[in-house]
Amino acid sequence: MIINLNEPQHASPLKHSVDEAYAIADNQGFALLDTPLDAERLKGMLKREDCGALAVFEGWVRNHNNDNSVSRLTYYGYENLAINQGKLIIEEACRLFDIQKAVSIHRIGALDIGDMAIWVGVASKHRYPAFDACRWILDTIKADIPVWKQEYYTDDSTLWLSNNG
Amino acid sequence: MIINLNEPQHASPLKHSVDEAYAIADNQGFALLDTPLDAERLKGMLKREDCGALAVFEGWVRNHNNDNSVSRLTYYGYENLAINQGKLIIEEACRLFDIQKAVSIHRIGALDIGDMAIWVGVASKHRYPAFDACRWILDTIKADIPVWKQEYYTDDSTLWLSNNG
Amino acid sequence: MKITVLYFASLADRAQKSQETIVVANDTSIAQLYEQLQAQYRFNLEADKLRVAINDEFGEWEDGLNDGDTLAFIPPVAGG
Amino acid sequence: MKITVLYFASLADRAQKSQETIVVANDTSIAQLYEQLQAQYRFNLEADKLRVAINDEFGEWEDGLNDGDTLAFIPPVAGG
Repeated sequence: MIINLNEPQHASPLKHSVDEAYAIADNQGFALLDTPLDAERLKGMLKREDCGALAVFEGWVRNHNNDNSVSRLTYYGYENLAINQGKLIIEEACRLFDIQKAVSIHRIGALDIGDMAIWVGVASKHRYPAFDACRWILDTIKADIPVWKQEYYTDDSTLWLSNNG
Repeated sequence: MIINLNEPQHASPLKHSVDEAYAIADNQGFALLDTPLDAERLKGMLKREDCGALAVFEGWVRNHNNDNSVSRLTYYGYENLAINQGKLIIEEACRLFDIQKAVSIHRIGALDIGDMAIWVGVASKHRYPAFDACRWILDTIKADIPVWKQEYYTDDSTLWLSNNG
Repeated sequence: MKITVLYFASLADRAQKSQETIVVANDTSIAQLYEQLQAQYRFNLEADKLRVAINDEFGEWEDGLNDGDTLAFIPPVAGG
Repeated sequence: MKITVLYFASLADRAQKSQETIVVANDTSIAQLYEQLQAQYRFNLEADKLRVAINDEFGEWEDGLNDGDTLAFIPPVAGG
């Protein structure tokens, strides 16, 4: 973890509109969005008559991280790389698991406790590949997608977090 | 699988109202319902500020089962036993996994292709227990909850299905 | 003693009813009762394919029956 | 050659900017460029903690740079 000494000078807002971001997620598998995530809209992309199983993961902002009381946080993303790498991750998931379709979207910007930061959904004929692929996609996004999290604590301090300790 | 020779003479409709069924699912973990499942209402039971992870499974009616084209199906349930056994399953899941809350509901009655037959949701602090518990609850419901499925095929034949072959 | 018996799935098809109340001798075992009902309704499920529930909770075939009990034979389930 | 460099997270904090275009000698390696920028902006992340992206795709530190490339140093990520 890295202490943030200065006010952020971070990358510009997202290049794509909300509708464009949902279309990219639908067509390529992954996008970033800077508005609240619409779980029902995302789930609608996965409705298929040949699928009996949908596994979904939602990541929410918790009020604690380790021993610190989190009041809010901000996610930043490198949009073009995130979309490109997300496409590769979803393609790989479709090769590794017996699934029909997978979609994920990550929110960036300022989030409050309880807000949804990530949604991952996988539709498949049978249940185990949906579970397995959903978990794999989430783990791989957490390892590889260029998104950064700055947490603000109740004592007004902030930190840049890392998924790798 | 058992061939259904006669018109069914099955158990009476559910004893609980829709609102009662959702309240039982919220308070005890499991209920049966004979109306379309409201995923957002169920998810709302799992929102907690100390949880960062939600894993959800939805089971949908597929247009195929093995080699047969399914046109529709009917689920029947033994409501009192289902609620009692469901409560035990959810209690056991909370003992086995590091989760905060789990809720599931199974629909009964006549369903069409694409309809949601089961919803399972688990909220936890961290992601892996949510995935593990969601899968375990689904597997245990499929093994132990007294719900029966009669499939109607495109050639007008019907079968009683079994999860155990 | 009076026992209410519930029928589900293919058992309800064969019995042409979802429940009935019957009077049986006081020392009747669950297995004896199923044997009798299977003969009466030509149930095509053998006892070893069924579980039993007593008063809305899963029980064992060896459990004793009491006057007023509700007994169900549970065919292989197919939820989820 | 002209290289556009993108900065994220703590690197953007230290550089006080999210991107800039710089002119470097034609045979400059990515590692040499980071060393130079790290000295200039006092980046507190060593190169072995960073990944690199070239033209919006992950690349390798050993990849060559070409005029007009967009280069990003990727701090440890924290999505999900």
